[in-house]
Amino acid sequence: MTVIKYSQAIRDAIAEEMRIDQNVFVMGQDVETMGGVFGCTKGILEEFGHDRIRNTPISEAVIIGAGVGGALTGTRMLVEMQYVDFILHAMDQTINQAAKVRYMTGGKATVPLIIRAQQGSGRGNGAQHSQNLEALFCHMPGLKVVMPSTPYDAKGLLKTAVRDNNPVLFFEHKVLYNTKGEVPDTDYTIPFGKADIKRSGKDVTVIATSWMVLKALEAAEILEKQGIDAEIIDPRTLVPLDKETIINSVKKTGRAVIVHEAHEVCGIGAEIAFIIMELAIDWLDAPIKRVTSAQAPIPYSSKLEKLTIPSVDRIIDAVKEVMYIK
Amino acid sequence: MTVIKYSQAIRDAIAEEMRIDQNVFVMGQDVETMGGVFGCTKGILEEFGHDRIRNTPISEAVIIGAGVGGALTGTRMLVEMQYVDFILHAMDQTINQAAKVRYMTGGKATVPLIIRAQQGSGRGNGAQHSQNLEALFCHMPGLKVVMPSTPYDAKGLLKTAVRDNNPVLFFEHKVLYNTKGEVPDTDYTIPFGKADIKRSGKDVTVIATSWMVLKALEAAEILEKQGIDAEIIDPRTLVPLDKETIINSVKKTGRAVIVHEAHEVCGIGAEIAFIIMELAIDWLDAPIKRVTSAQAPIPYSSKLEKLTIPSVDRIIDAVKEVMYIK
Amino acid sequence: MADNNSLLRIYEQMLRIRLFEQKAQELYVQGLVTGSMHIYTGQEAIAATAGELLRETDTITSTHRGHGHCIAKGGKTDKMMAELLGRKTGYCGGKGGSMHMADFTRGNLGANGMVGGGLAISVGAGITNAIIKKNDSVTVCFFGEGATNEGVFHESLNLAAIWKLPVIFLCENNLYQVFTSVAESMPVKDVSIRAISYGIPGITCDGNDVLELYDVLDSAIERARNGQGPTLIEAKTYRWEGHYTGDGYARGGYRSIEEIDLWKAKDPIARMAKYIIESAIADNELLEKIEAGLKDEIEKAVHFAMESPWPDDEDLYKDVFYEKEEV
Amino acid sequence: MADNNSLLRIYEQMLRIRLFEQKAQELYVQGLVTGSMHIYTGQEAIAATAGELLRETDTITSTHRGHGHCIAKGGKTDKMMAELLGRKTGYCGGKGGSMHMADFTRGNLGANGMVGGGLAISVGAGITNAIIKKNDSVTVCFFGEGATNEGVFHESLNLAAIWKLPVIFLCENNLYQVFTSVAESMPVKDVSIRAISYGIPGITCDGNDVLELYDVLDSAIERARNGQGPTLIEAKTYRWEGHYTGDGYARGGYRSIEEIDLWKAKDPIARMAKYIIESAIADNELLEKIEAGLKDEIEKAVHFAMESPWPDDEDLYKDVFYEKEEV
Ligand SMILES: Cc1ncc(C[n+]2csc(CCOP(=O)(O)OP(=O)(O)O)c2C)c(N)n1
Ligand SMILES: Cc1ncc(C[n+]2csc(CCOP(=O)(O)OP(=O)(O)O)c2C)c(N)n1
Ligand SMILES: [Mg+2]
Ligand SMILES: [Mg+2]
Repeated sequence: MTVIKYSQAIRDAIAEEMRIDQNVFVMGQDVETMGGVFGCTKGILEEFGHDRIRNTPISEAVIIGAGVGGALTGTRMLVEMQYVDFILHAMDQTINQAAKVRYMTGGKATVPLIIRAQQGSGRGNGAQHSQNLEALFCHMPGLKVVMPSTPYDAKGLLKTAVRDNNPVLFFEHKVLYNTKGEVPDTDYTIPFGKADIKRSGKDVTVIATSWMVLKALEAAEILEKQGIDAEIIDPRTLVPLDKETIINSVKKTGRAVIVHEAHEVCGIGAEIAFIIMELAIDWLDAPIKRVTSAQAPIPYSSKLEKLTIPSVDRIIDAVKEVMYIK
Repeated sequence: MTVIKYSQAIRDAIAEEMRIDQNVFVMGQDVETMGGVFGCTKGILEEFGHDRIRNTPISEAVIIGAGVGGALTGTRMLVEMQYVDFILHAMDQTINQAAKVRYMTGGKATVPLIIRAQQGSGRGNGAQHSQNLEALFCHMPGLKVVMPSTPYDAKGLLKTAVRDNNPVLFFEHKVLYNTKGEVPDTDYTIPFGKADIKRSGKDVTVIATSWMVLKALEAAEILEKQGIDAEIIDPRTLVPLDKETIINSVKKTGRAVIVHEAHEVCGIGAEIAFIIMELAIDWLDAPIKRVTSAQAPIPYSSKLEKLTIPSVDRIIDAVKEVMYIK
Repeated sequence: MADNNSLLRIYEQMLRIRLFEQKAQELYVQGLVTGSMHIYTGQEAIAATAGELLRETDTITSTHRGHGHCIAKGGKTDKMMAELLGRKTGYCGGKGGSMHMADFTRGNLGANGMVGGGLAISVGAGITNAIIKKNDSVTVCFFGEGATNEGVFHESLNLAAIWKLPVIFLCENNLYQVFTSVAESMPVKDVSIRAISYGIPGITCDGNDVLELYDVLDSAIERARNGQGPTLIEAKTYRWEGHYTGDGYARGGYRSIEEIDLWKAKDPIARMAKYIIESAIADNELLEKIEAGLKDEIEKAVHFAMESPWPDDEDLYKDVFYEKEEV
Repeated sequence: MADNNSLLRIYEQMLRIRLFEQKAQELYVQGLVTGSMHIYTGQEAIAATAGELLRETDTITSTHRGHGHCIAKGGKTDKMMAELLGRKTGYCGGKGGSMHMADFTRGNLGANGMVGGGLAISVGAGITNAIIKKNDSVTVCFFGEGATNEGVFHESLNLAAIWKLPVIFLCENNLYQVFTSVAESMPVKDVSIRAISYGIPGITCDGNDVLELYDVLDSAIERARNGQGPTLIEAKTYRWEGHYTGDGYARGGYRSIEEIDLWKAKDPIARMAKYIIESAIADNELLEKIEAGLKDEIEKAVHFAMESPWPDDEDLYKDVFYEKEEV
């Protein structure tokens, strides 16, 4: 085990998979030069050369569209959207093409396409550079959706993503790039569809994604001091979703809070709540709560941005509400 | 009152609003010629001329993007996406620009942009021409979302949309264009955020959208013969959503089924279920059910397409389930 | 220069496409085909000539008007018919239909319901061939002139040009996009001029003339195989039928009957037949034999399709994902 | 030809922009500005000259590197500073920040965080002016050369050309897009050549030379006002600073120090000052007075911003929708 940054975990996963499989090709805006804007491709050009990693023009549609074409013809296309917000230029390629081509061809097409994108608020980037768009992709069948919260998860899940034969959306959080954590020194992968219980507890189940996992863990520490024992579940992949781990936890605690940074309406919180209601309603001791960003674009002003992002305090409040503690 | 087709109701709304307001401008692919592919702009060119309605090239991004620019400068931009599936080419313009510009400018910008789009399955058009994408737009703040199920609603809501000062997504269903219904002969509008109880009943609340309203009504007729009295609620606009009418109905019936044609995961069904759970859990006598298309792209083969679209039978089954009737 | 065998094969493919399309229209009118179907009749020379020049290992990307492309790349008419009828034996198991006809065994990466949908995909195929596999395979990307107004046209040609990818961008300019004319949608006369933006060759040619098409395509394909990068070819042509089957405005509505007649007089198949006879490449008898054989094939294809089973109920849920994970 | 008063005003605006940017950088380094901020230094001639030629009723669309555009269109530096600091008194009430600076009172339809985000918007403004209001207002659409690789560039110029809309597409080619050079991202030397695809004039000019810019912009604006349609102008220039404030690779990383020095020698402001003095349009004293006045203005702007209140908590939920429905 070595302690490394989340951004380095991503970099290492890319390098290791590129060593294993000559068919992995990386492209995106500025990925080749200076290790990319977030340092996630540092050293890749030097080790693998210009035929394995390339800068592209600012052309999101062809980045993802050529990703589909490369994948269809046997290349493992590992493409980068600098900010997930830019993928909105390439939704035809992502949703009409990548997600559907296997189905539309009756299983004849195989699409090993990985789209890495940085997302989230927390750095004062304003409405067009702070979005969390995972719900859009969860809604559309044919795409896997991954949201790692730790360096360990980031590396293991990215390696799985590169070996998967399906289009995978791999969402990295801008605030997490500089967080550190232990990562094994030897090859490992983390299966999709396996949630991680980041903290076990018996009183309440908190399901959180990406950066929100860290906030939920912080909240749990404080709650512990107040005698409340929260279980924190990180689904890690939203498609496929590990319903079992969530349901088992809720059956144990009888209470659930879902925390995500994306907007509330039609978000993953509503979906998980529905699943809990369907499969564990008889175990529920209180209505499920969700803690999300406001149903408004992300404001620039740091004061307002802080208000919209789910805070430790808001998580604590929600937990207390479902426990009927004032 | 006159009985007219849904497509004609749309056409009449456009013509009437263009007569009232010289600043309404229509553009889209093939809208000028032959009344458009679905006949919704028949006669508009003849009456208003080439400076009020124009064919565009096949360029979805600039259709919606210029829609934003025209709206920002005082034109009421009424743009058409032939099939909603094509809007995936213009998600930057729709979500990053149209939806956010008012907020990002602190309320300085005003965006009277109406995007009409035909959506839905039922005609064997396959995966790229049969989608229902409303959940994507409901998730992103800043967009109003309208889904009329009858000629009356279509006309009244479209007239409201054209007078609204916000970006409005107006989704017409391909299967509904030829359906007929009564429409007033004089000017009328239908406010956004006001659900319509298409059938009142006391045993179970069925919330359905667009084409599914017709299916739900069919189901209700059959259920009535079996002694089950279903209330059918058509929200008509999903943003804003009339929670009150839904909650009042559920408090009365104690049971809810949500029917939509869009995919299940993170769909509007999950959202409405969450709202019911939040506001009326104590009135619920059974877990809420949803009836949706399969979490798979829409298949071409008519046999499979029929299987995926929520059917009258599946609605009946769901109603019976929430009523614990075998 | 095309040799005689090539010309005969091209002739046969053109005719196969024409007869297939006629039959497909019949089936549509009978209600056996659903959705939108876009007929290729009138444009056959383009697909057939490209198909003749491509190897089996080369790839194509196709369009909503894609039956001709599929046949030209070696697609089987029986599996195509079955697909149109939504049967399990179709190329896509009935899940794709007319607009998603694909044949990966022959390098047809698929038709596309989205105008311009194949453009970026062809660039990706170019990456695989030129950068990853480093072979000399090429990709022909078919699209209509309408697709050249999509942003992705611009992005695709730009990237292919910078990376000198082996892609032949083959624009079939049939003068209309649904009901809209080229004049309304494009401020330039020739699509090929747009090549200048990418520093690549741009050529306009007669899309109804096999001999001209053959030479233009041949050299573009050679260029691509030799690592010299993409070419934009514009083949001027005309669709005889409506935009989609059922389009009631194509004759005398948005297109004049004179215009249609003018173009019908330029029928690429009749023209090729005449050339074949006049150049003594074959006699009438042989051409009739070819036609008879094709008619028989198409009838059998329909029979095959009609007798084929529907997809199973469970197929609805299959193929959303590749299932065996390789972790 | 620009008259002396124009040149002096342009000079003053260039200097105002430069001083604003210097101060903005200081505030960023102090942690008072968040997110990404893109500094315009080195490119001032372009915005300032365009601003001089536009009427108050004309509009512009701007970019992520938009402070200069906002000032040039008459934007107030105090409201801009307040916006950078996220305060309620800023142009967008603190909700927009650097990348969304807009001033509807002066026709600035807004900066944009999306590369190419203003392109289609400018086309829409053109529709309003030429088709709906039928006035002679024009729109200047600013964008970087990187934006010309976006699909929406193509779609926007195409539509503006077909409809002869009064839009001046003004590309500031500063040779880089973040860390990527023009040579890597574009297969042609000059952006202006891309005008050919739309049948409109395309002109490359020195973006650091006010006199040349003035003439080129003047005639393009006249053309647009007269209903002759859009022009694509490419102004070659250079950004002195990193792509964003904090970019540690801009000097000696992806750009050589020699290259930077070469371009600094072409400083548009020093050049203009020299011309003004040599042509006796003004003396050194006047220029110094202008500079002193501007420094004072910027200090006051900072003071205004720092003293301004933060947005109210409720502002988070406001302005999502226009509230008064007009039904
Ligand atoms: C992205 C997208 N926009 C619009 C359409 C609707 N549509 C289908 S075919 C077509 C016309 C295409 O014209 P062209 O590219 O010239 O091909 P042709 O039909 O003439 O063969 C249009 C607008 C679509 N399928 N996809
Ligand atoms: C759609 C989109 N893609 C990518 C980015 C990330 N990005 C921000 S600025 C920039 C470079 C823009 O280059 P150019 O247009 O030349 O403008 P410059 O920064 O040189 O002024 C990029 C890639 C973005 N903001 N939006
Ligand atoms: Mg065409
Ligand atoms: Mg640049």
